[in-house]
Amino acid sequence: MLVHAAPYSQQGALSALRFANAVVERGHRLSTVFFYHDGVHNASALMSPPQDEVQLADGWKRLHREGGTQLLVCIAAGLRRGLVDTGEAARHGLNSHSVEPPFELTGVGQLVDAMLENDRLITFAP
Amino acid sequence: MNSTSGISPATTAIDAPQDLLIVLRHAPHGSSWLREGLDVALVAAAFGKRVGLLFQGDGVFALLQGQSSGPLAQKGTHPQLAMLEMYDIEHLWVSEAALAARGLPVDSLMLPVTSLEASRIARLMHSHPHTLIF
Amino acid sequence: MAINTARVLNVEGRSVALDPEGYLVSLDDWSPAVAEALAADDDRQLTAEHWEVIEVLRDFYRRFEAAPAMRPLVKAVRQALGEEKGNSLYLMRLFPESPAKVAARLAGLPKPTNCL
Amino acid sequence: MTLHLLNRSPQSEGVYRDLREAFGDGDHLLLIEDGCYAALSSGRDAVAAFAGRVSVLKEDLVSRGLEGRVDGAIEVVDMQGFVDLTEIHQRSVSWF
Repeated sequence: MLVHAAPYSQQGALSALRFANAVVERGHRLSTVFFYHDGVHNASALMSPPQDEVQLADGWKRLHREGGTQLLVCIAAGLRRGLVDTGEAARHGLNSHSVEPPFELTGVGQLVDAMLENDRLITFAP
Repeated sequence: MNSTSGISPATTAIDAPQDLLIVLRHAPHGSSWLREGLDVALVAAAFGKRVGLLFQGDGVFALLQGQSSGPLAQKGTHPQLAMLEMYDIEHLWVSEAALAARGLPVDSLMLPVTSLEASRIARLMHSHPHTLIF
Repeated sequence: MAINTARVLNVEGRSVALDPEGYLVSLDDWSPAVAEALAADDDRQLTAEHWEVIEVLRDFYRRFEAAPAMRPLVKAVRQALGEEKGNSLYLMRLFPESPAKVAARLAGLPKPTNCL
Repeated sequence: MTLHLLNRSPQSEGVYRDLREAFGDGDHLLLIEDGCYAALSSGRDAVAAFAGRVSVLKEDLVSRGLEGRVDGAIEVVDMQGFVDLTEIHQRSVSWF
Protein backbone atom coordinates (compact mmCIF):
# COMPACT_ATOMS: atom_id res chain seq x y z
CA MET A 1 0.00 0.00 0.00
CA LEU A 2 1.22 3.47 -0.88
CA VAL A 3 0.01 6.44 1.17
CA HIS A 4 0.47 10.01 -0.07
CA ALA A 5 -2.10 11.67 2.17
CA ALA A 6 -1.19 13.54 5.35
CA PRO A 7 -2.99 12.55 8.55
CA TYR A 8 -5.93 14.72 9.58
CA SER A 9 -5.49 16.92 6.48
CA GLN A 10 -6.95 14.60 3.90
CA GLN A 11 -9.22 11.63 4.19
CA GLY A 12 -6.75 9.49 2.26
CA ALA A 13 -4.78 8.54 5.38
CA LEU A 14 -7.92 7.31 7.13
CA SER A 15 -9.23 5.58 4.00
CA ALA A 16 -5.92 3.77 3.72
CA LEU A 17 -6.04 2.57 7.30
CA ARG A 18 -9.67 1.43 7.04
CA PHE A 19 -8.93 -0.42 3.80
CA ALA A 20 -5.83 -1.99 5.35
CA ASN A 21 -7.87 -3.34 8.25
CA ALA A 22 -10.49 -4.72 5.88
CA VAL A 23 -7.84 -6.46 3.78
CA VAL A 24 -6.27 -8.04 6.85
CA GLU A 25 -9.67 -9.12 8.19
CA ARG A 26 -10.25 -10.90 4.89
CA GLY A 27 -7.14 -12.95 5.62
CA HIS A 28 -4.74 -11.24 3.22
CA ARG A 29 -1.21 -10.35 4.17
CA LEU A 30 -0.42 -6.66 3.98
CA SER A 31 3.34 -6.74 3.66
CA THR A 32 4.15 -3.06 3.40
CA VAL A 33 2.74 0.40 3.84
CA PHE A 34 4.99 2.94 2.12
CA PHE A 35 4.51 6.58 3.11
CA TYR A 36 5.46 9.14 0.46
CA HIS A 37 4.73 12.80 -0.36
CA ASP A 38 2.77 14.34 2.57
CA GLY A 39 1.92 10.82 3.70
CA VAL A 40 5.25 10.77 5.55
CA HIS A 41 3.59 12.81 8.32
CA ASN A 42 1.74 9.66 9.34
CA ALA A 43 5.04 8.52 10.83
CA SER A 44 5.38 11.41 13.25
CA ALA A 45 5.84 10.12 16.78
CA LEU A 46 4.69 13.51 18.00
CA MET A 47 1.13 13.37 16.65
CA SER A 48 -1.25 14.28 19.45
CA PRO A 49 -4.84 14.28 18.26
CA PRO A 50 -7.68 14.83 20.78
CA GLN A 51 -8.90 11.65 22.53
CA ASP A 52 -12.26 11.69 20.80
CA GLU A 53 -10.79 11.55 17.30
CA VAL A 54 -9.48 8.70 15.19
CA GLN A 55 -6.08 7.60 16.48
CA LEU A 56 -4.29 7.04 13.18
CA ALA A 57 -0.87 6.39 14.68
CA ASP A 58 -2.30 3.59 16.87
CA GLY A 59 -3.93 2.10 13.79
CA TRP A 60 -0.70 1.96 11.80
CA LYS A 61 1.21 0.46 14.73
CA ARG A 62 -1.47 -2.17 15.22
CA LEU A 63 -1.02 -3.32 11.62
CA HIS A 64 2.66 -3.81 12.35
CA ARG A 65 2.13 -5.49 15.71
CA GLU A 66 -0.59 -7.88 14.64
CA GLY A 67 0.30 -8.61 11.05
CA GLY A 68 3.97 -7.73 10.76
CA THR A 69 3.23 -5.02 8.20
CA GLN A 70 6.33 -2.97 7.45
CA LEU A 71 5.76 0.75 7.92
CA LEU A 72 8.24 2.36 5.54
CA VAL A 73 8.75 6.10 5.23
CA CYS A 74 10.51 7.65 2.25
CA ILE A 75 13.66 9.12 3.68
CA ALA A 76 14.05 11.89 1.10
CA ALA A 77 10.43 13.03 1.42
CA GLY A 78 10.61 12.65 5.20
CA LEU A 79 13.83 14.58 5.80
CA ARG A 80 12.51 17.58 3.88
CA ARG A 81 9.39 17.59 6.02
CA GLY A 82 11.01 17.03 9.41
CA LEU A 83 10.45 13.29 9.73
CA VAL A 84 13.75 12.13 11.20
CA ASP A 85 14.74 9.09 13.24
CA THR A 86 17.66 8.97 15.70
CA GLY A 87 20.09 7.79 13.02
CA GLU A 88 19.25 10.57 10.58
CA ALA A 89 19.23 13.12 13.42
CA ALA A 90 22.84 12.17 14.15
CA ARG A 91 23.71 12.20 10.46
CA HIS A 92 22.35 15.72 10.11
CA GLY A 93 23.40 17.14 13.45
CA LEU A 94 19.83 17.57 14.72
CA ASN A 95 19.13 17.42 18.43
CA SER A 96 15.70 15.82 18.25
CA HIS A 97 13.89 13.21 16.23
CA SER A 98 10.29 12.56 15.23
CA VAL A 99 10.20 9.02 13.85
CA GLU A 100 10.41 5.91 16.00
CA PRO A 101 9.99 2.20 15.36
CA PRO A 102 7.98 0.46 14.03
CA PHE A 103 8.19 3.20 11.39
CA GLU A 104 11.39 2.94 9.35
CA LEU A 105 12.99 5.56 7.15
CA THR A 106 13.98 3.98 3.88
CA GLY A 107 14.65 4.66 0.23
CA VAL A 108 12.21 4.75 -2.65
CA GLY A 109 13.94 1.60 -3.86
CA GLN A 110 11.97 -0.26 -1.17
CA LEU A 111 8.74 0.98 -2.75
CA VAL A 112 9.85 -0.35 -6.11
CA ASP A 113 10.82 -3.69 -4.55
CA ALA A 114 7.54 -3.94 -2.66
CA MET A 115 5.62 -3.21 -5.84
CA LEU A 116 7.40 -5.96 -7.76
CA GLU A 117 7.27 -8.53 -4.94
CA ASN A 118 3.62 -8.20 -3.99
CA ASP A 119 0.63 -9.05 -6.13
CA ARG A 120 -1.32 -5.86 -5.41
CA LEU A 121 -0.49 -2.21 -4.78
CA ILE A 122 -3.24 0.18 -3.71
CA THR A 123 -2.51 3.91 -3.53
CA PHE A 124 -4.27 6.38 -1.24
CA ALA A 125 -3.77 9.97 -2.25
CA PRO A 126 -4.77 13.32 -0.79
CA MET B 1 -2.07 9.75 -34.84
CA ASN B 2 1.38 9.07 -33.60
CA SER B 3 4.06 11.67 -34.06
CA THR B 4 7.61 11.07 -33.02
CA SER B 5 10.63 13.27 -33.17
CA GLY B 6 14.25 12.44 -32.48
CA ILE B 7 13.89 8.94 -31.08
CA SER B 8 13.28 6.16 -33.55
CA PRO B 9 9.73 4.80 -33.46
CA ALA B 10 10.99 1.37 -32.51
CA THR B 11 12.14 2.60 -29.10
CA THR B 12 8.93 4.45 -28.32
CA ALA B 13 6.39 1.98 -29.59
CA ILE B 14 3.65 1.31 -27.10
CA ASP B 15 4.12 -2.38 -27.63
CA ALA B 16 7.39 -2.12 -25.74
CA PRO B 17 6.06 -2.22 -22.18
CA GLN B 18 8.51 -1.34 -19.44
CA ASP B 19 8.68 -2.79 -15.94
CA LEU B 20 7.06 0.32 -14.55
CA LEU B 21 4.97 3.13 -16.01
CA ILE B 22 4.95 6.45 -14.17
CA VAL B 23 2.12 8.81 -15.08
CA LEU B 24 2.85 12.49 -14.43
CA ARG B 25 -0.28 14.64 -14.22
CA HIS B 26 0.91 17.70 -12.32
CA ALA B 27 2.68 20.84 -13.50
CA PRO B 28 6.11 21.88 -12.25
CA HIS B 29 6.73 24.24 -9.30
CA GLY B 30 3.18 24.44 -7.93
CA SER B 31 3.45 21.17 -6.03
CA SER B 32 6.04 18.47 -5.45
CA TRP B 33 4.06 15.77 -7.29
CA LEU B 34 6.04 16.02 -10.50
CA ARG B 35 9.39 16.07 -8.71
CA GLU B 36 8.53 13.18 -6.44
CA GLY B 37 7.08 11.18 -9.32
CA LEU B 38 10.27 11.67 -11.31
CA ASP B 39 12.29 10.67 -8.23
CA VAL B 40 10.50 7.31 -8.18
CA ALA B 41 11.24 6.88 -11.89
CA LEU B 42 14.92 7.70 -11.40
CA VAL B 43 15.36 5.43 -8.40
CA ALA B 44 13.62 2.54 -10.15
CA ALA B 45 15.89 3.06 -13.17
CA ALA B 46 18.96 3.28 -10.94
CA PHE B 47 17.97 -0.18 -9.69
CA GLY B 48 17.97 -1.47 -13.24
CA LYS B 49 14.20 -1.44 -13.79
CA ARG B 50 12.94 -0.35 -17.20
CA VAL B 51 10.81 2.73 -16.73
CA GLY B 52 8.46 4.58 -19.08
CA LEU B 53 6.85 7.96 -18.46
CA LEU B 54 3.45 9.19 -19.55
CA PHE B 55 2.77 12.94 -19.36
CA GLN B 56 -0.92 13.63 -18.99
CA GLY B 57 -3.07 16.60 -17.96
CA ASP B 58 -1.03 19.51 -16.62
CA GLY B 59 1.95 17.16 -16.48
CA VAL B 60 2.63 18.09 -20.10
CA PHE B 61 3.78 21.52 -18.88
CA ALA B 62 6.84 19.72 -17.49
CA LEU B 63 8.02 19.45 -21.09
CA LEU B 64 7.83 23.15 -21.86
CA GLN B 65 11.04 24.78 -23.04
CA GLY B 66 12.54 27.76 -21.22
CA GLN B 67 11.89 26.70 -17.62
CA SER B 68 14.24 27.81 -14.86
CA SER B 69 14.40 27.97 -11.11
CA GLY B 70 14.52 31.71 -11.73
CA PRO B 71 13.10 34.06 -9.13
CA LEU B 72 11.67 31.21 -7.10
CA ALA B 73 15.10 29.78 -6.34
CA GLN B 74 13.16 26.51 -6.11
CA LYS B 75 14.62 23.59 -7.97
CA GLY B 76 12.71 22.95 -11.16
CA THR B 77 12.07 19.60 -12.79
CA HIS B 78 13.60 20.40 -16.18
CA PRO B 79 17.10 19.27 -15.09
CA GLN B 80 15.53 16.01 -13.89
CA LEU B 81 13.98 15.57 -17.32
CA ALA B 82 17.27 16.34 -19.02
CA MET B 83 18.85 13.69 -16.77
CA LEU B 84 16.43 10.89 -17.77
CA GLU B 85 18.73 9.90 -20.58
CA MET B 86 21.56 9.26 -18.10
CA TYR B 87 19.26 6.83 -16.30
CA ASP B 88 18.37 5.14 -19.61
CA ILE B 89 14.75 6.28 -19.38
CA GLU B 90 13.91 6.65 -23.04
CA HIS B 91 10.26 5.78 -23.34
CA LEU B 92 8.40 9.06 -23.03
CA TRP B 93 4.75 9.27 -23.97
CA VAL B 94 2.46 12.25 -23.88
CA SER B 95 -1.30 12.69 -24.17
CA GLU B 96 -2.11 14.23 -27.52
CA ALA B 97 -5.34 15.67 -26.12
CA ALA B 98 -3.56 17.21 -23.13
CA LEU B 99 -1.09 18.94 -25.45
CA ALA B 100 -3.85 20.16 -27.76
CA ALA B 101 -5.97 21.47 -24.88
CA ARG B 102 -2.98 23.55 -23.75
CA GLY B 103 -1.95 24.73 -27.19
CA LEU B 104 1.42 22.97 -27.15
CA PRO B 105 2.76 21.52 -30.41
CA VAL B 106 4.66 18.28 -29.85
CA ASP B 107 7.74 19.60 -31.63
CA SER B 108 8.00 22.56 -29.23
CA LEU B 109 8.84 20.38 -26.24
CA MET B 110 12.21 20.04 -24.52
CA LEU B 111 12.49 16.30 -25.16
CA PRO B 112 11.47 13.99 -27.98
CA VAL B 113 8.23 12.32 -26.97
CA THR B 114 5.62 10.11 -28.59
CA SER B 115 2.17 11.60 -28.52
CA LEU B 116 -0.72 9.21 -28.05
CA GLU B 117 -4.42 9.51 -28.71
CA ALA B 118 -6.82 8.39 -25.97
CA SER B 119 -7.35 4.78 -27.09
CA ARG B 120 -3.60 4.24 -27.21
CA ILE B 121 -3.21 5.62 -23.70
CA ALA B 122 -5.60 2.98 -22.39
CA ARG B 123 -3.60 0.33 -24.23
CA LEU B 124 -0.37 1.73 -22.85
CA MET B 125 -1.69 1.39 -19.30
CA HIS B 126 -2.87 -2.15 -19.99
CA SER B 127 0.42 -3.24 -21.43
CA HIS B 128 2.36 -2.25 -18.31
CA PRO B 129 2.42 -4.60 -15.32
CA HIS B 130 2.88 -1.74 -12.85
CA THR B 131 1.64 1.84 -13.03
CA LEU B 132 1.98 4.68 -10.55
CA ILE B 133 0.18 7.98 -11.01
CA PHE B 134 1.61 11.23 -9.67
CA MET C 1 21.12 28.01 7.13
CA ALA C 2 19.38 24.92 8.42
CA ILE C 3 22.32 22.61 7.86
CA ASN C 4 24.35 22.07 11.01
CA THR C 5 28.07 22.58 11.19
CA ALA C 6 29.80 19.78 13.04
CA ARG C 7 33.36 20.95 12.49
CA VAL C 8 35.48 23.30 10.46
CA LEU C 9 38.28 22.51 8.06
CA ASN C 10 41.00 25.07 7.52
CA VAL C 11 41.91 25.41 3.86
CA GLU C 12 44.41 28.03 2.70
CA GLY C 13 43.49 30.28 5.61
CA ARG C 14 39.74 30.00 5.07
CA SER C 15 37.30 28.15 7.33
CA VAL C 16 35.20 25.56 5.55
CA ALA C 17 32.20 24.28 7.52
CA LEU C 18 31.43 20.56 7.37
CA ASP C 19 28.28 18.72 8.42
CA PRO C 20 28.43 15.68 10.75
CA GLU C 21 29.30 13.40 7.84
CA GLY C 22 31.96 15.63 6.40
CA TYR C 23 29.92 17.11 3.54
CA LEU C 24 30.21 20.82 2.82
CA VAL C 25 27.61 22.91 4.62
CA SER C 26 27.80 25.49 1.86
CA LEU C 27 28.41 24.12 -1.64
CA ASP C 28 29.88 27.50 -2.68
CA ASP C 29 32.89 26.79 -0.46
CA TRP C 30 34.17 24.19 -2.90
CA SER C 31 37.50 24.67 -4.64
CA PRO C 32 40.12 22.21 -5.82
CA ALA C 33 42.08 22.96 -2.64
CA VAL C 34 38.98 22.13 -0.57
CA ALA C 35 38.66 18.82 -2.44
CA GLU C 36 42.29 18.01 -1.61
CA ALA C 37 41.67 18.90 2.03
CA LEU C 38 38.51 16.74 2.17
CA ALA C 39 40.46 13.86 0.69
CA ALA C 40 43.33 14.30 3.15
CA ASP C 41 40.76 14.38 5.93
CA ASP C 42 39.72 10.91 4.69
CA ASP C 43 43.33 9.72 4.36
CA ARG C 44 43.00 9.71 0.60
CA GLN C 45 45.46 11.07 -1.91
CA LEU C 46 43.91 12.48 -5.07
CA THR C 47 45.59 11.48 -8.32
CA ALA C 48 44.90 12.67 -11.84
CA GLU C 49 42.53 9.70 -12.21
CA HIS C 50 40.51 10.84 -9.21
CA TRP C 51 40.38 14.36 -10.57
CA GLU C 52 38.99 13.21 -13.91
CA VAL C 53 36.06 11.59 -12.14
CA ILE C 54 35.54 14.56 -9.82
CA GLU C 55 35.31 16.78 -12.90
CA VAL C 56 32.75 14.42 -14.46
CA LEU C 57 30.69 14.66 -11.28
CA ARG C 58 30.86 18.43 -11.15
CA ASP C 59 29.84 18.61 -14.78
CA PHE C 60 26.96 16.21 -14.10
CA TYR C 61 25.77 18.43 -11.26
CA ARG C 62 26.07 21.58 -13.37
CA ARG C 63 23.93 20.01 -16.08
CA PHE C 64 21.32 18.21 -13.98
CA GLU C 65 21.38 19.84 -10.51
CA ALA C 66 21.61 16.42 -8.92
CA ALA C 67 24.27 13.96 -7.85
CA PRO C 68 24.08 10.74 -9.86
CA ALA C 69 23.37 7.26 -8.54
CA MET C 70 25.96 4.63 -9.42
CA ARG C 71 24.53 3.58 -12.80
CA PRO C 72 24.30 7.08 -14.29
CA LEU C 73 27.70 7.92 -12.78
CA VAL C 74 29.19 4.98 -14.66
CA LYS C 75 27.43 6.14 -17.82
CA ALA C 76 28.66 9.73 -17.41
CA VAL C 77 32.23 8.54 -16.83
CA ARG C 78 32.00 6.27 -19.86
CA GLN C 79 30.78 9.16 -22.00
CA ALA C 80 33.51 11.49 -20.79
CA LEU C 81 36.48 9.18 -20.30
CA GLY C 82 35.73 6.11 -22.41
CA GLU C 83 34.89 2.44 -21.89
CA GLU C 84 38.05 1.65 -19.99
CA LYS C 85 37.10 3.92 -17.11
CA GLY C 86 33.35 3.87 -17.48
CA ASN C 87 32.73 0.81 -15.38
CA SER C 88 31.97 0.20 -11.75
CA LEU C 89 35.11 -1.84 -11.07
CA TYR C 90 37.33 1.07 -12.04
CA LEU C 91 35.30 3.51 -9.95
CA MET C 92 35.22 1.15 -6.96
CA ARG C 93 38.99 0.92 -7.13
CA LEU C 94 39.38 4.71 -7.20
CA PHE C 95 36.77 5.43 -4.55
CA PRO C 96 36.44 2.34 -2.37
CA GLU C 97 33.22 1.73 -0.42
CA SER C 98 30.75 3.81 -2.38
CA PRO C 99 32.00 5.78 -5.39
CA ALA C 100 28.75 7.74 -5.81
CA LYS C 101 28.87 8.91 -2.20
CA VAL C 102 32.58 9.36 -1.65
CA ALA C 103 33.26 11.11 -4.94
CA ALA C 104 30.21 13.34 -4.51
CA ARG C 105 31.58 14.53 -1.18
CA LEU C 106 34.96 15.34 -2.68
CA ALA C 107 33.35 17.03 -5.67
CA GLY C 108 31.34 19.31 -3.39
CA LEU C 109 27.94 17.93 -4.37
CA PRO C 110 24.97 17.82 -1.99
CA LYS C 111 24.83 14.99 0.49
CA PRO C 112 22.91 12.04 -0.99
CA THR C 113 19.48 11.63 0.58
CA ASN C 114 20.14 7.94 1.31
CA CYS C 115 17.30 7.34 -1.07
CA LEU C 116 18.73 4.25 -2.74
CA MET D 1 -8.11 -5.30 -16.01
CA THR D 2 -7.50 -2.29 -13.85
CA LEU D 3 -9.39 -0.94 -10.88
CA HIS D 4 -9.33 2.85 -10.94
CA LEU D 5 -9.82 4.68 -7.65
CA LEU D 6 -10.92 8.30 -7.84
CA ASN D 7 -11.33 10.64 -4.89
CA ARG D 8 -12.20 14.00 -6.47
CA SER D 9 -15.60 15.58 -6.93
CA PRO D 10 -16.77 15.93 -10.55
CA GLN D 11 -15.98 19.65 -10.32
CA SER D 12 -12.34 18.59 -10.79
CA GLU D 13 -12.94 18.00 -14.47
CA GLY D 14 -9.32 17.45 -15.43
CA VAL D 15 -8.92 14.29 -13.42
CA TYR D 16 -12.08 12.78 -14.97
CA ARG D 17 -10.78 13.73 -18.42
CA ASP D 18 -7.43 12.02 -17.79
CA LEU D 19 -9.15 8.96 -16.39
CA ARG D 20 -11.33 8.72 -19.53
CA GLU D 21 -8.18 8.52 -21.63
CA ALA D 22 -6.74 5.76 -19.51
CA PHE D 23 -9.88 3.68 -18.94
CA GLY D 24 -9.74 0.47 -20.93
CA ASP D 25 -11.98 -2.48 -21.73
CA GLY D 26 -12.75 -4.50 -18.63
CA ASP D 27 -11.66 -1.73 -16.28
CA HIS D 28 -13.71 -0.65 -13.30
CA LEU D 29 -14.05 2.66 -11.46
CA LEU D 30 -14.54 2.96 -7.71
CA LEU D 31 -15.51 6.40 -6.44
CA ILE D 32 -14.20 7.09 -2.93
CA GLU D 33 -14.03 10.11 -0.62
CA ASP D 34 -15.11 13.25 -2.51
CA GLY D 35 -15.36 11.14 -5.65
CA CYS D 36 -18.71 9.90 -4.37
CA TYR D 37 -20.30 13.21 -5.41
CA ALA D 38 -19.98 11.87 -8.95
CA ALA D 39 -22.40 9.11 -7.97
CA LEU D 40 -25.29 11.58 -7.71
CA SER D 41 -27.49 12.02 -10.74
CA SER D 42 -25.91 15.49 -11.08
CA GLY D 43 -22.59 13.73 -11.69
CA ARG D 44 -23.94 11.57 -14.49
CA ASP D 45 -22.03 13.36 -17.24
CA ALA D 46 -18.71 12.99 -15.45
CA VAL D 47 -18.99 9.21 -15.25
CA ALA D 48 -21.08 8.55 -18.38
CA ALA D 49 -18.06 7.17 -20.20
CA PHE D 50 -17.72 4.39 -17.60
CA ALA D 51 -21.39 3.40 -17.61
CA GLY D 52 -22.08 0.05 -16.00
CA ARG D 53 -18.59 -0.17 -14.61
CA VAL D 54 -18.79 2.27 -11.71
CA SER D 55 -19.08 1.61 -7.99
CA VAL D 56 -19.11 3.98 -5.06
CA LEU D 57 -17.97 3.36 -1.49
CA LYS D 58 -20.89 3.22 0.91
CA GLU D 59 -19.21 4.65 4.01
CA ASP D 60 -18.18 7.75 2.10
CA LEU D 61 -21.76 8.21 0.87
CA VAL D 62 -23.30 7.74 4.29
CA SER D 63 -20.98 10.18 6.02
CA ARG D 64 -21.77 12.79 3.38
CA GLY D 65 -25.52 12.29 3.55
CA LEU D 66 -25.67 10.97 0.01
CA GLU D 67 -26.81 7.39 0.46
CA GLY D 68 -30.36 7.93 -0.76
CA ARG D 69 -29.33 10.10 -3.66
CA VAL D 70 -27.16 7.76 -5.71
CA ASP D 71 -27.84 7.44 -9.41
CA GLY D 72 -29.49 4.08 -10.11
CA ALA D 73 -26.80 3.03 -12.59
CA ILE D 74 -24.10 3.05 -9.94
CA GLU D 75 -23.43 0.16 -7.63
CA VAL D 76 -22.92 0.89 -3.94
CA VAL D 77 -20.25 -1.26 -2.26
CA ASP D 78 -19.13 -1.45 1.35
CA MET D 79 -15.53 -1.86 2.50
CA GLN D 80 -15.75 -5.60 1.90
CA GLY D 81 -16.89 -4.80 -1.63
CA PHE D 82 -13.85 -2.55 -2.03
CA VAL D 83 -11.64 -5.48 -1.03
CA ASP D 84 -13.53 -7.71 -3.48
CA LEU D 85 -12.80 -5.27 -6.29
CA THR D 86 -9.09 -5.28 -5.51
CA GLU D 87 -9.18 -9.07 -5.55
CA ILE D 88 -10.93 -9.24 -8.91
CA HIS D 89 -8.71 -6.65 -10.60
CA GLN D 90 -5.07 -7.48 -10.81
CA ARG D 91 -4.00 -3.85 -10.96
CA SER D 92 -5.13 -0.68 -9.38
CA VAL D 93 -4.28 2.97 -9.91
CA SER D 94 -5.43 6.06 -8.05
CA TRP D 95 -6.51 9.37 -9.56
CA PHE D 96 -6.40 12.53 -7.50
